[in-house]
Amino acid sequence: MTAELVLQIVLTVAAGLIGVGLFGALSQQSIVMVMMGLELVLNGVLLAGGAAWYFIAPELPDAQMLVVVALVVMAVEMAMGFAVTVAIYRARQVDMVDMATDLRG
Amino acid sequence: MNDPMGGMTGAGEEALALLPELLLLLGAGGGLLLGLWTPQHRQWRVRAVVIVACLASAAAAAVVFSDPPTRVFEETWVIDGTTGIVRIVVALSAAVAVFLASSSLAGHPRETEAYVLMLLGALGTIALAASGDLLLLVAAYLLASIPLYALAGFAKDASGTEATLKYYLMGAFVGVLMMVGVTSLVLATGTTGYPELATLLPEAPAALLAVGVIGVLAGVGFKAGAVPVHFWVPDVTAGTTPAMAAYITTIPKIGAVAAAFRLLAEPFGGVPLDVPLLVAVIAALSMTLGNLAAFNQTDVSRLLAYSTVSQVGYLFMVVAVAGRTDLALPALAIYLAGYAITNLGAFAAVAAFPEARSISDWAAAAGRNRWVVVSLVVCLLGLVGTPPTAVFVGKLAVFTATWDGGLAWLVVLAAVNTVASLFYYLRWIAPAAATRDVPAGGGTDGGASTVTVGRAVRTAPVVTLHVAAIASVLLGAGSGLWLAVVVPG
Amino acid sequence: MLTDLSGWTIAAVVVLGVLSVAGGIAVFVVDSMARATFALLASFLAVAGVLLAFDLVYLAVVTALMMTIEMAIMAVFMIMFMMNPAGLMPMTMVHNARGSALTGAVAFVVLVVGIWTVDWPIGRTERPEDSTRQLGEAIMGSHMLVMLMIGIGLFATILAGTVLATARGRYDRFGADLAAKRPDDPIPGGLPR
Amino acid sequence: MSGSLGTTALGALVLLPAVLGVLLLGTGRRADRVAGPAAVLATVGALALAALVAGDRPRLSAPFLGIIPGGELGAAVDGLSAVLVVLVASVALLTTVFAVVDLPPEAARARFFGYFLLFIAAMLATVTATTFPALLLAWEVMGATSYALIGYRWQDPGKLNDGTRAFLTTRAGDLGLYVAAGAALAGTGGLVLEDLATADGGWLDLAAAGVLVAALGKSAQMPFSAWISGAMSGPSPVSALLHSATMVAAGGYLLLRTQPLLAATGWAATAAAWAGALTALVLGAVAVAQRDLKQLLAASTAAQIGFVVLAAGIGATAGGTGQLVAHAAVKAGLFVAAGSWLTALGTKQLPGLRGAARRYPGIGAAATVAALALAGIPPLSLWATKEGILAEADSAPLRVLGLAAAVISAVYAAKIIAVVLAAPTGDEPLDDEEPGTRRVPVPATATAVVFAIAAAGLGALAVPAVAGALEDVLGVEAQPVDLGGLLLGGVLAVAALVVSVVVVRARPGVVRALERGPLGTWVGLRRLLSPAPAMAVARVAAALDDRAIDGAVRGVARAVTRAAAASARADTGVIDGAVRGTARACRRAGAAARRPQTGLLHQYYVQAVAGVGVLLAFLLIVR
Amino acid sequence: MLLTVVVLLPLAAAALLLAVPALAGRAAIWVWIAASAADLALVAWMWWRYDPGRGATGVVGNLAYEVDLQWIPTVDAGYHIGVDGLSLPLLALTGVLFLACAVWSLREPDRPRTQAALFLFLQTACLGTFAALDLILFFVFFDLTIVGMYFVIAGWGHGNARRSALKFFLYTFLGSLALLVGFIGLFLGSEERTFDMVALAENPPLTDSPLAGGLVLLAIGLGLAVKTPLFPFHTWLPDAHTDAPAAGSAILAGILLKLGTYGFVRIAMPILPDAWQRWAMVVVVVGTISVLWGAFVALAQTDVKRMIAYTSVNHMGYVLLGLGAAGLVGQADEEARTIATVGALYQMVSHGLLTGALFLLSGVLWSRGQTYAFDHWGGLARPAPVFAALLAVAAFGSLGLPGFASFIAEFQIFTGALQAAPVATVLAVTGILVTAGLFLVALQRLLTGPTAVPSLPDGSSPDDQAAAAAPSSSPTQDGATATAVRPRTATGMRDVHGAELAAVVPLLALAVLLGLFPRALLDVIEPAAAAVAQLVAR
Repeated sequence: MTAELVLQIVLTVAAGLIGVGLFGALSQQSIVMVMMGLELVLNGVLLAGGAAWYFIAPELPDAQMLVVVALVVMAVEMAMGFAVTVAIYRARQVDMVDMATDLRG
Repeated sequence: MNDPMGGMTGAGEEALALLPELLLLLGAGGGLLLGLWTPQHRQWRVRAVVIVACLASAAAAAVVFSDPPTRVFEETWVIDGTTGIVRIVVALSAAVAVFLASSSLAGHPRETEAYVLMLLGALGTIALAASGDLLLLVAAYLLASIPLYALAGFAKDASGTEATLKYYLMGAFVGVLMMVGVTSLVLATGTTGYPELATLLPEAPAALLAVGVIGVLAGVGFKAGAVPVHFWVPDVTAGTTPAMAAYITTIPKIGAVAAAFRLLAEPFGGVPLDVPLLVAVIAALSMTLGNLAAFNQTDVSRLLAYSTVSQVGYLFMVVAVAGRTDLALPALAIYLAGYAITNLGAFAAVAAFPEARSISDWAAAAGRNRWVVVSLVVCLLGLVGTPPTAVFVGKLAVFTATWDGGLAWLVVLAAVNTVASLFYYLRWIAPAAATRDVPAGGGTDGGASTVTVGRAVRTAPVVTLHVAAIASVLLGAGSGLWLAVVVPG
Repeated sequence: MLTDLSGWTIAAVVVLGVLSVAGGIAVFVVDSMARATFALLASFLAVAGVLLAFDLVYLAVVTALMMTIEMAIMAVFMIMFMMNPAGLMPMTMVHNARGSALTGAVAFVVLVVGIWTVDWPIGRTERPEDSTRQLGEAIMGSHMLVMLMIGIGLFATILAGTVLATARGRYDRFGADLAAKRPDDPIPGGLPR
Repeated sequence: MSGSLGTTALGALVLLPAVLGVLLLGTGRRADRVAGPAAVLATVGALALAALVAGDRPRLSAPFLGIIPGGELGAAVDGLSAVLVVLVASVALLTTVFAVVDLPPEAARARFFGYFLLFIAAMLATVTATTFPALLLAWEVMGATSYALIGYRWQDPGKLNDGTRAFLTTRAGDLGLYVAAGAALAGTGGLVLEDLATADGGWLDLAAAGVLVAALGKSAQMPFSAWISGAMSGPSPVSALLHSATMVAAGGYLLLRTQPLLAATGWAATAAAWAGALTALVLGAVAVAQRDLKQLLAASTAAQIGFVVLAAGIGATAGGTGQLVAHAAVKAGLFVAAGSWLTALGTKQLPGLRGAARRYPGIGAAATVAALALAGIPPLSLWATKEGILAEADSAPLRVLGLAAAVISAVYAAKIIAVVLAAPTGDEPLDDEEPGTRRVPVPATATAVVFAIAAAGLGALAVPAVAGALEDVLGVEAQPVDLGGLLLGGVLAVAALVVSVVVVRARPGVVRALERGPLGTWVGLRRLLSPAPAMAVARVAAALDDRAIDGAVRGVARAVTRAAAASARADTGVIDGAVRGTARACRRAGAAARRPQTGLLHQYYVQAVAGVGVLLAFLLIVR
Repeated sequence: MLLTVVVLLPLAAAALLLAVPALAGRAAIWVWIAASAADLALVAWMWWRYDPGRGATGVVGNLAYEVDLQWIPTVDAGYHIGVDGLSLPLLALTGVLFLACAVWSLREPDRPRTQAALFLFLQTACLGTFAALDLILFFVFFDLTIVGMYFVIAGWGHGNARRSALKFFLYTFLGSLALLVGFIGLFLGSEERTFDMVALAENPPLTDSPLAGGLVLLAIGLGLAVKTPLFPFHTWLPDAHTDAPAAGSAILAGILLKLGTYGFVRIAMPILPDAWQRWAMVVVVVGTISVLWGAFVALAQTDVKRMIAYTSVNHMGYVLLGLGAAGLVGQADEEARTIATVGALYQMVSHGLLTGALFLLSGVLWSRGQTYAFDHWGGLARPAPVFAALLAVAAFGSLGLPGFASFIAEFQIFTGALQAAPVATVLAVTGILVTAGLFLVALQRLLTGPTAVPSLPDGSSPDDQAAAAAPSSSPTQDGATATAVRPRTATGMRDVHGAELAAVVPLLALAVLLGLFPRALLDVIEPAAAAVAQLVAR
């Protein structure tokens, strides 16, 4: 099997994760579920980053760093997501994005 | 690649090159520590520390301004004219924003934290502008975003938290897109440093490149509030307090535009895609949509929010021609400074009468105060680009640079948009300016019952407004001086 | 150029990949938040497995550990805090499902088309002896500033998260001028007591 | 006499009345009491100065416009202007005297004499101007002051309207002068009047056309004649001044002055000649049909000036000048008489004036003499000058036309004579226009007498020696006196006069009865000889004049108004509408631009994804 | 330095007025008058000391009172001001007209302090525009005039003032941005990359690229045409005028319109000679259409102020005719083109004085009866003879009667332009006939006939005697913004007096003086006009 083929297979998986994550982010009403969709996209990024390191430039650490940064982004955004959810729940007993629509126009 | 130890040995000197940022960080950390032991109603001490840190940072940046451009920390951090401009403008703007926010924050139990967060956001903004590495850009994106989520919802009322929610979800989403973009570029080249990207990207596959460019630009576009990732701007601006809105719509924008400028000039400079045209289209969409949407706004905050969207359009014009004309950098320098001053001034006008949400309320509240109206007029007409304010000079420079960069059509569109923007600014100016004087003797005051909103005039915003108006005119008149300093030669 | 992955490894990668996608889909198919969380965890673990196959041991372990903790927190968060107390009640809370599915599908198709048409720049494969060491040197060397910035970012996250999520601050506990000897907490605790 | 004195005198000649006029106007009603005497003094002074400059022939130049020759205000007195300045100054003096006694005591005299003097100054400047700026300045100020004078009694409805019509008609002609000035600049490189004839190419034709139009307008020649009828709304002194030696004379004068230009084109001279002759004929006929004395005189003025224009067209400068001078005396006298009667009897309708000459014998005699002169009765002045002109007409049709016109002038003169000399019956309709004073002041009579003497005495121009003297003054070649023509003209005039008087006298009773009666065949014969056919033609012509020519003016005015209204509609509707439409479209777009901001986050997501996707596609497609 | 003082003195006075609240009421107006008078005196001093020179001087050489400081070095824009034969007359006109408006405003009771400050600000903007020798500086002041005038109309106007002011601002701002775009084109097209007008005129940009030159000229022309205003960009004008206060209208028509025509002669012609020559016929045609259209539409108006406003379109059309003819180098010799240019420049001054006076006089109507509609007024010569006399003088001046400055202007335009564009000129000449007609008709309607004066609803008219119910007035025509519904009519009307007289009479006197003794002005104008004509012919 050629390396390119494997890369393409792996990236297809990553694309699948991104697609599913996108669907989730767009379709979910619950804030936490939206966050899960976004995590899923980042999951795809993790996979693609690993593949990039392995197949494209293993001599450079950049792709590995990318994976690290992606992990941090996940963690940080998750933390902020919880904080925001708590804040809005405290303020108006809402945990659904559709219920916060005062601001518009 | 570089010897890993090399970075370590030079770290001391290199850290010194980051003195302005260190000062901000020091201000943030010190301010927080100080705040922990400061009684609730004496948190002005923290404010003072924070402002001093900002001013010191600006001063430190100004001192090293004319040094030759360098790249430190393994070329991940660029110190050049663009960075210098952003350092000074952001630090000073942050100081002004802190001062402006003091009117609504004074005595707040979390006052300290707010200032510290503002400082951290400013630091992230500078990092956006200075980063010479995609991963650093992502990190800076996080740092420039997260404090702002908290600041947007700082009041923790219904609208504030909704603003935070939307801001956060939009930011998280675009951050993810940005990660996809970075991944795409890494897949194409294996590297994240701008210099390497600049050499490798031109041979990279176009599809990967396109996804990468779009993803990265989406990230900086979000921070700047550009179409099509601008949706947070009006909602957050309207939902949060005016002072915070001033901060959120001013400071990150500066860094984001500078980052986009650097991206276009360096890594995306030689790619086989027409990225400048893409940016031009984004600019055109932003200014047009921003202006059109502001047309019938009656809420002053939303009006200003859309106006900032359109301003991003003008700013992105110069991004589109980054690296293609010598006039681009001066244009960026003057427009960023002018925009920061003027936008802060306009929001200060809103913050002066926080209860007055609509245009008519504002006019009623401010009607007596001639000078406030005059300063507002200066600021709003400044946003239009009426001479001799700073934004006028900026617009002139931007138009010139854009035309010189071969995008004359965008100049025409921008000119038409400027006229359109005048319409909604006038919708605010006219009622405010038309309010009648109190007769000289002050005898007949028939309007006692009509003016109930915004009776309390906040001092800090009014001062900020006046300072901004004066500075806007002074910077316009003295733009030569400013440009001579920031763009020598 | 042929890959240096063994056939078994490739098979494992494919299986894990399918698993991760299946887990991802399951997140939005199962009818409780708790299950969704675990489906997500499964997806992450599968990806960690793939990373392992790519010789990225450290990253794989970090991913697995971090995500396990994170998903655990998430599950707890949901069950404890949110309006669906048991977290086990059936629920569908979606909007614009068809449009979202379409968007996801289109994104997937576009990406796949790209992936299978792009001429991948494979060739410079001088694999380092130890990927973990490579990463460590990058963190402490060439990408130190990135980590510094992330560090500040985490500091900001802590601060921002606290500001947003907690209602009570030091002035609630120790009084407006921080004069109270003991903190006034609704549920007393902490070391001094 | 030193040259500088002459130059000063020339300047003073124009400035004296002008400055005094402006002073009077500026002072307003406070100056009412001194206005009359001051005006008389000024005109006396002007007459003295005129005499001075007529002898001295000075040139004067004042800086005005720059850069090109002829841009300055130039004035000079040559033969033609020498005659004219003296004429104008004399007539001005006499009409001023008449005006002093004729105006009602409570009138706004300062205003009247202010404009009067300004008008005189303008006329004096017109006849001495040597450059286009000077000419146009004087020319148009004359038009404007005539507007003010005709509309002097603005309180009465319609009077100002008549002034407006006069000003507009003459100004329509004046446009030609602007064009001529441009053509002069283009063709000669300067604005000097004398150089006009040297213009090259099409500019020559354009200049000639412009001058011709301007002159015809000012002189109330066809087709511009209509305004002179309305001009009769002005006070009688105004009519006496405007329609004798000034205003209408100015057009004739201009053509005489620019005769070389007209001749150089080859067509303009002929056109002028025919225009003059036709006017003389048609307006003469119109005059015959008038019942109002001043209207009759007005039409006759246009007709008589027609002879001047004819003279200019055929190059009979001396004859034309003579006609101008003689007509001035005649017509001024008649207008003074008409004005005096109007003041005294309160009417200017011929039935009301029946026997007017007998009521006031002094002025009646003067008027009769003037009328006889108008009729071209030998040896009075107009007989001599008219025949002098016709003698030089080479083309037979022109000559016949001229003769016919001369005969018609005898007819309308006869109409006046027949009426005013008739014995008053006592039941004339008096005071139908204003309350009469029943008194003709002595100065008015004196004025009329002076005019009558001049009108009679200028018949001396038929004497070759006198005519030769005039030709010397004008500096033109002497023309042999055409005795046959003089004789023929005299006889025709006398015949026409006599016949007319008889017919007119007979008309009220017998003629009308015979016309109605069944035994009318011989009457038909009589009719052949009677002025009736002329009257009929005149009536048709009058109707034409009123309906067709003036109607055309009014029609044009109406069309212009309609066009103006239409264009105003287009302006607010289309152009401004486009502006407003843009504004509306912008508002709508503004509303549309806000629609994406739904407040629903998932929709933001979708839109952002869609936007990013479109941009991605854009980036990939547009390379 | 002196010129800088002249330009900034009013601004300083404005700042003083705003800063000292004690200066209320008439004191503010007196400060305004003093500042304007001092400024005018300084301009007079400048004029006195100014040597116009002989032959063709000015525009690129022999500039007096020149100051050249750097402002924005990266784009070589500077504070470059100076005076030559083009600008000096307009500076003087600005001084005179603003002083007249100051005097006029002695009767203004509505927020006099702010108004005075605003007008002084406006004066600085106008003076600055005329003095500027740098495109950006020009634009700065040009735009500020729009801002100032907007507030004048919106703040002190009547009727539909807010809307008219908005329309004015948007329309003219659009024009000014087109202008800016054009300026940028000049900058980028120039060899030395500068915004300096003198340098650009010395070495004209874009001479080798007709298309770019034409497009830049189009942009500049569009901007100036809106301001001037020329057909078909004039529709903001009547609305703005109708709803503006009298002093505002006087400044708007007297000075602000000149900014447009001045821009043509100062910028478009010397800097884009090639393009100007190429498109001169278009300019001539636009000018001629403006002449005729303005005249005919004015004739149909039922509102005094709208009528006067449209005559401005007509008069500015003459200016364009002259300037366009000056560009028809092939068709006419230099003498004729110079004369046309002189006429156009003279027309700017003359129109400023006469139209300023006309608008101030129309303000009398508003102050007495709150309406400009013709059919509400009549027979005013009886109760107000001085008003009638002044109106008549102004009208005759405006219709181009010799003896007034307008004649000098129009005569030279016609004579100069005829050689270059005979057909257009002959057509345009008819404009003076139509103008004459409309002014005479207007005089007739206002001054003669039965006296009719609409009395103020609150009976504040001083001579309100016969307050009989009026017959229902004819419905307001479309487009006419005569607002007041006539409740009653009076037969008395207070004549012009005091401040009104002191404001209007000098304007008319100047118009007459300049009509009779044009040398004083021509000596200054002619060298500069000759210079422009030569520069265009390059």
